Amino acid sequence: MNPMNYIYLSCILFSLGAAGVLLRRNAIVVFMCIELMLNAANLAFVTFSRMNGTLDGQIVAFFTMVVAACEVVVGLAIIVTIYRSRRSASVDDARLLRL
Amino acid sequence: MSLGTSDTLVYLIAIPLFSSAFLLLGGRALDRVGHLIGTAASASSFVVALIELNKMLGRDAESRGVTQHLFTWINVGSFQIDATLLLDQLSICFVLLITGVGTLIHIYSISYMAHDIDRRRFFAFLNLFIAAMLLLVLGNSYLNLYVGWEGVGLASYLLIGFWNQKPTYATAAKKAFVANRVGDVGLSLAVMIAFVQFGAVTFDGVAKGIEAGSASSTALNAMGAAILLAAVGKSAQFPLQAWLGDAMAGPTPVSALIHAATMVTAGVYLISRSNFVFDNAPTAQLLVVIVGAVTLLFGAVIGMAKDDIKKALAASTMSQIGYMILATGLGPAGYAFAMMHLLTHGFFKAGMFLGAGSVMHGMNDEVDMRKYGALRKVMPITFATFGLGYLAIIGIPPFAGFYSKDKIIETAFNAGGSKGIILGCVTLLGAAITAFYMTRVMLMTFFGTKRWDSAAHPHESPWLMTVPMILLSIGSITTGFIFSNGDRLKNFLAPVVDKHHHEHETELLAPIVVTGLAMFAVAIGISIALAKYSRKTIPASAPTDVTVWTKIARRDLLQDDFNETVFMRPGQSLTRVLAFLDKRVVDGAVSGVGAMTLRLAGDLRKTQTGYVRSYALLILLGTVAILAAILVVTV
Amino acid sequence: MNAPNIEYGILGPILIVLAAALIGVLIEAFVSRRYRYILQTGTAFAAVALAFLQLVLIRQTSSKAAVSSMSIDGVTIVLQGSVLIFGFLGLLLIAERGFQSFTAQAAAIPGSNEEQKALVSGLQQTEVFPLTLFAISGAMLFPAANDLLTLFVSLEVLSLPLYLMAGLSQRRRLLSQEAALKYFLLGAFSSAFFLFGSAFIYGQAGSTTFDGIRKSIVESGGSDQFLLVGLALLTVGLLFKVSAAPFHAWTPDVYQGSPTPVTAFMAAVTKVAAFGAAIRIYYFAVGGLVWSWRPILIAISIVTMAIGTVIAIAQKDIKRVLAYSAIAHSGFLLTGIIALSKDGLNATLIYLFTYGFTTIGTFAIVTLVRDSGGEVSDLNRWAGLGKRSPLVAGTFTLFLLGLAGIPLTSGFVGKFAIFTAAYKSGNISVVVAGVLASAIAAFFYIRIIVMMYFSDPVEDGTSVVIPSAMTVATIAICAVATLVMGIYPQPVISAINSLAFFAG
Amino acid sequence: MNSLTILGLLPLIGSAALFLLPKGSDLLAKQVALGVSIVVAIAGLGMAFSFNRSATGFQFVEKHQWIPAFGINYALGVDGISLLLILLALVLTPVVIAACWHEAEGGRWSVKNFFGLILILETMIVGVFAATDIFLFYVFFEAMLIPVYFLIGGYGTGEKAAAAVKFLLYSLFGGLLMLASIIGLYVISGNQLQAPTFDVTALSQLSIDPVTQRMLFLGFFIAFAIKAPLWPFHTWLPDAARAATPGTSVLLLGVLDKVGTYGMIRFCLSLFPEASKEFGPTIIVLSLISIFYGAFLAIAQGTSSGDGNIKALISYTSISHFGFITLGIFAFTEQSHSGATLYMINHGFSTAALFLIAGWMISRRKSERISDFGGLQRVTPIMAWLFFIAGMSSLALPGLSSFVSEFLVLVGTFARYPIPAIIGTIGIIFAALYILIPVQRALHGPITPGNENLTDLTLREKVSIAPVIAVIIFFGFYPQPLLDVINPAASATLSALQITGIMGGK
Repeated sequence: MNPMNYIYLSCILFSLGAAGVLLRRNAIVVFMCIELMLNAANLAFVTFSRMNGTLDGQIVAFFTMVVAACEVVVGLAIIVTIYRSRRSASVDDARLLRL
Repeated sequence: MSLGTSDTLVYLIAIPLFSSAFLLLGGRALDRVGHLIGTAASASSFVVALIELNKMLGRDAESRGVTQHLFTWINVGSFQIDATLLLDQLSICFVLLITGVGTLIHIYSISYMAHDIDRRRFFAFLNLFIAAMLLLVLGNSYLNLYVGWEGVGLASYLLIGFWNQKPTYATAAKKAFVANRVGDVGLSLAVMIAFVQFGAVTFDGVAKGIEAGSASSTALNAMGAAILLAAVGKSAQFPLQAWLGDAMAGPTPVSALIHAATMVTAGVYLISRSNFVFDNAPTAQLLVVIVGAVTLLFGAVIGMAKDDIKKALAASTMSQIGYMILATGLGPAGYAFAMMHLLTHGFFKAGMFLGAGSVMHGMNDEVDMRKYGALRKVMPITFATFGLGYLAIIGIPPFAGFYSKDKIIETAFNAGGSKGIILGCVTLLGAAITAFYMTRVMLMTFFGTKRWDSAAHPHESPWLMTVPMILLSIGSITTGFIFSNGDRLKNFLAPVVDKHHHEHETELLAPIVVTGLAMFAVAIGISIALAKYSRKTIPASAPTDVTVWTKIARRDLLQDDFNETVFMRPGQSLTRVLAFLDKRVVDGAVSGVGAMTLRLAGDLRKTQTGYVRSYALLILLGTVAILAAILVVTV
Repeated sequence: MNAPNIEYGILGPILIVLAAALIGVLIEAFVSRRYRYILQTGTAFAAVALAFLQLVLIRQTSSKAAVSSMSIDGVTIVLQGSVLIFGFLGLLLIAERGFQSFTAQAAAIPGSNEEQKALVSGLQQTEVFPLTLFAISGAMLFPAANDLLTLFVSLEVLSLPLYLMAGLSQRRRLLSQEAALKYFLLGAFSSAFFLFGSAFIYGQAGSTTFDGIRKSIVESGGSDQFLLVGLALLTVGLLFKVSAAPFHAWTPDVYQGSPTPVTAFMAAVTKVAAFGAAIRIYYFAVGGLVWSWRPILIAISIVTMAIGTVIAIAQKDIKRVLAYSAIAHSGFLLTGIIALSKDGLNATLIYLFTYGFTTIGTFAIVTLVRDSGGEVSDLNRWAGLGKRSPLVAGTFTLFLLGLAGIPLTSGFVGKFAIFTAAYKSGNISVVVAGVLASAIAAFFYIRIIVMMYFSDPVEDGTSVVIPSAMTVATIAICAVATLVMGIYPQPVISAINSLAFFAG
Repeated sequence: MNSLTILGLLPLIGSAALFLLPKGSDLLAKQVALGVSIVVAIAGLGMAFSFNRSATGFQFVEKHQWIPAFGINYALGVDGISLLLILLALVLTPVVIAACWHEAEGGRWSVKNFFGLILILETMIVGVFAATDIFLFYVFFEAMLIPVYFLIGGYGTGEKAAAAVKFLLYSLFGGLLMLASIIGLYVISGNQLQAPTFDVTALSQLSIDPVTQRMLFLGFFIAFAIKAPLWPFHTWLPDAARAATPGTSVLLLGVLDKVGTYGMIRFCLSLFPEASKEFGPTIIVLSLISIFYGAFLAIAQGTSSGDGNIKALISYTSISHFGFITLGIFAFTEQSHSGATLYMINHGFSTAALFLIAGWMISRRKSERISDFGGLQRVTPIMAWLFFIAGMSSLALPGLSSFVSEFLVLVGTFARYPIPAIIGTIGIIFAALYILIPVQRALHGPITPGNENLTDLTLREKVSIAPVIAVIIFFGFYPQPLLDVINPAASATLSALQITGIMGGK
């Protein structure tokens, strides 16, 4: 199978993630979409690693997972706090800061 | 003509100048002696002038001119102007007239202005005028002359507006200044042309340059026209004549000195002084003649319709200067006669103005001749001196005006061809009208019935006023004969204004015929006036059932209406439009850019919706744009 | 197989800060509340000072480190030095206790009893210090990264603490939390682009190190689509961090919502770090692709200047004005990258160095103008400040003039240097745009000055609080720096000029 | 340290001393300011006497490295033109301080700050005219704006804040355009010389291609045209003049705005000779428009029935005068150049006199509207006559200083461009109008109610205006000392332009 297909897949995943970010209101879902985008990148890295015959890409993928985990920690903390004060996880409700 | 040097010329100017400054800076402390200091200064200047005349007459006819270098005034590259004075035959005539008549008028003013709280200032201004006028005639270059030229304009402005608490007087002063400024433009341009064409602006330098042929005839005609413009402004010639009548707002001695005897004749001086230009600029010369001829009639016509004695005299001045200008336009033959008429006119017109002042003095400053009448009995000296001036101005032999005017008429006829005939007729017509309106003035003022206001108690003026009048009237009797006898003045002036000894043109009419015609014209004028004003009683207010022509003449031949319609109204509109445009368009553009930026800012601000998803969309769009761009760049 | 060699000496500055951050976490966890503050601040200041000291010692270094994943060279030294200095100044503001900027308990619900209790007891959580130290270490690592992976990790190390710090404001908690949420979501979103772009670059270059990328561009001529797509996406991530348009939208909201000391810290430190990283990428890694990215950066630079300056005019909140000003400054700074020359490199570093002081000083003063409800950031209420507190207003004026780039302030030196570099490289269009933008920018800076001096004070309880020595010191240092580097910038310029080289 | 530096530092030290004075010591502050400015003026005049009038090039030169990394030097030096402009500033500063003794008292800030700002401004002015390094010039050019901004906004009247902002923004905008051009020059100098430089003499040796030259020229020119101000960049001036105190206006119009015309001579002409020649005719047209435009708008203020503002009127006359100056500069003849330079000096003095006296009139009458005056010649004769003399100088009456310069400009222009010169000459008619109309309305006529009890000038006021009037009269009769200083510099500028052909005269 042509490794390029994985790249196409990763592009599709990335686009799906991006679309999700734009379309979903729930902060958690938005955040999950971002995770999806990161994983699309991971897929690309791994694929390119395979294509290039170097291991760097795979290492990056591991690091990304770790970083994504950190992001989850921080992100959930923020989302939970804001949910506790507002009783809403909709990103559209948070628009006191504007103009 | 070789020029000597003299180191005393500067005193002519310096004495009145410092006196003026002293009087102005001295303040109220000098109020009690100011008039004496001023008169003394003028008299001292006159004495210096007499000494200079004496010295000059002692020199050979060809080297009578003297110069005095004072200091370098302006020196930039090839533009070098020295403050140098030049006294030659032409200027000495003026110097004597200015200081002589000037001193008499100073004396007259001591009494005339005795009750004015600002008499000291009045004398300071008179002295300033004397100094400026002397600088005008003594400067050796056009630019030095220009300083004096504007200086007399300033003095004239200050003196016309001497009683400027009265708004119309202040306006009159302003009008005079502005009209003069129009003329000044001409003089400025003349200087520029001279500098560019000849690299020099001294009279001598320009004359030599012309002789060397370094200027095209176009340039010379342009320079001549520019000089004429200057003369027209200063000498109240058509079309810049409108200010002179209003200038009568000034105290009467001012009218006598500045607006009759001296300043207004500066144009004649300028043209005569620039004879080398006009002799080589036929077109400009023709313009001079036309201006002179038109003004001559213009002034005369206005003179016929005026009931204000000073304005009638002013109109007459305008007309008489028209004669002089016309004469200067006739080339070398005319300069001397123009000068002669200028000098005689200086005497008789100054005398008449002082006479008018004397009448006003006795009549509570009433100027309307319709309120006069039969004054000859109560003011005999004034009547006598005014009468002598009258005889002189209408050209009755052997009074001064006869000699000078007759010569001009004669020269006009001799100008050649149809031009000669037209000019001759114009001058004759002018003489007739002059006779008419001056007779009218005489009749309305001194003869007929009393039409005085009940408050008026006319009386003869004190001796300080009558003596100058008497002296001037002596001048109006004698000067004509003295100057013309044996062509004395003409020969005296010849080295300056007629260097090349042009041959006279053939005479169209014999001199005696011209004289006869002139006498006839005068006689007609007098008789019409007698017929019209001596028998009937004169109404105390001007009749209103007059022809439209009379109405026009009364309105100064619509000169003010013309200026108002053609210059002032459009000017005012333009000013308003510009003020509006400045606010709305020029500044509006600036604030418009500001307002536009503000509006743009307001609009762009709305992109900051506060929705995090719209920000994300912005990021995505930006990404797409960058991707597209980078791929486009690649392809 | 040998273990890879780690150059602890030249990595020292980063390691010190990182270690201190970890210690800070431990302190927060184990030390009694009463001593936390003093220990935390002590650790933080000591760490930053020590790191700076170490940095001075290794200033001549120019080599790759940690298996080529980092590059400790002159450029890094300058940038890390800047980060440390601005970090230190930021810490001074954060440590200010004369007035409360930070919530006592971030986890507490706004207005809850818990929060009230924490507030009353005066016992404040001090997790902000280790967070700051983490951010500083990330900011030091970011411009030193010589590898896409390191770059990504350091980006996150820098960003994650900032997301949290943005939400720590004591007053107006909702705003602060919203700022944190927005910053976080958008930051994560853009880092996804960044990572995805990295993947494509790696895919083409076959290596994640900058040296490898550089080499591959030289060899391939750089016309490969993957590389370009990767570069485009990477650019998005970077431009987000420097808040260039159209990726700027988070900036005003986050700047406004965050506690002002954090805003000050982030405005200076993030800008230095992000531009530092950008310099290394555009100058070193993908310098060979200049034909592809320069036109794009020119366009973005011009748009950024325009957006920043124009929208700032319509702002009514001082912190938002300053946020847009920061955006405009990013536009100016991009011209230094566009120049792609030694001059451009020098100019960018000088600009960053001078800008940091001025911007920290500006925000420091914003923290001082308060009423009973906390900071007053409504511009209209700054009216008449010149009358009430001439010294504060005067200093603020100095900072604003510095931001506007008026001669004899450091801002002018930076602006001059950077425009000169851009002009020299032939990119006159950005210079002209920059000049015009500066003119527009002058308008809103001057408007604030007018407000302070020429409007009459409104009596609404707005006043300037007397700060502790820490804030005073910050403001003083920034003011002196703004002025001195404006009048006599030569030492700084020559130091930067002589240091600013990449390790080959 | 060299004399120019000392000259520039003295007022700065003075202002520092003022700021250190305790609150409330207003009188002391005034005395210190006056004392300092007089000392500086004397020092400056003393320096002028050791100026070598026959030499060309800069004198009192000093040069220190400032920012060697950018090739920037602290380089000062004066030629005839800059020397006279500095002297103008040095003489006018004590005059303004003495004349505007009470001016600051209604201001937003303390009196000492007002005089402190004026002294700072004096330092900036010395710097801007003495700088021979373009970067240094630019620094002063921009830094100068700040004290003026505070002087207008802090001590002015009416819409002062708006006027101050407009002034500052407009000037900054021009300055930034100039900055772009300066950067361009610097880069080109780096390409053509061994090292990039800002030295004005070295930069004038560059050969710049025509297109670039045009762009760079415009950058400089617009900045200077705004400063001067030339139509259509003038609209900030009337607002500023209306809002500023008379003393500030004197310094603003009398001295600061000369930086614009000075810059045209020093930078536009010598750095971009080709572009200057190319744009010359266009600028001459703009100058002519300025002459008439300024005159007409001044007349509009004068004739306006209600709200004619005397300060605005004077500022519009200045626009007209600046038209003459730029006309002279871009006519490229020796006469026009010397005339334009002399005009800068003379305009400084005559406008100073007009503004100061108008200021006294306003402070007494508590109104700026021309229609509120009237009959002042009766009530306050000395003030009225001094205003008249200043007005006469403004309309370039021969015998007063402005005449010489105006005439030189016109005669010089005529040598190269006869038609514009003729048009310009017609401008003198309108000059008469815009002076005589306010003279008539304010000084003549019956005493307007409310004016009966105005007091005439005090001794302090008389003494402070005396030097200005003396200068106006003296240099009207004897301008040659000034011309001797100007001529070498003017012809040096022209020879740098390599203008051939008419130099006036054949």
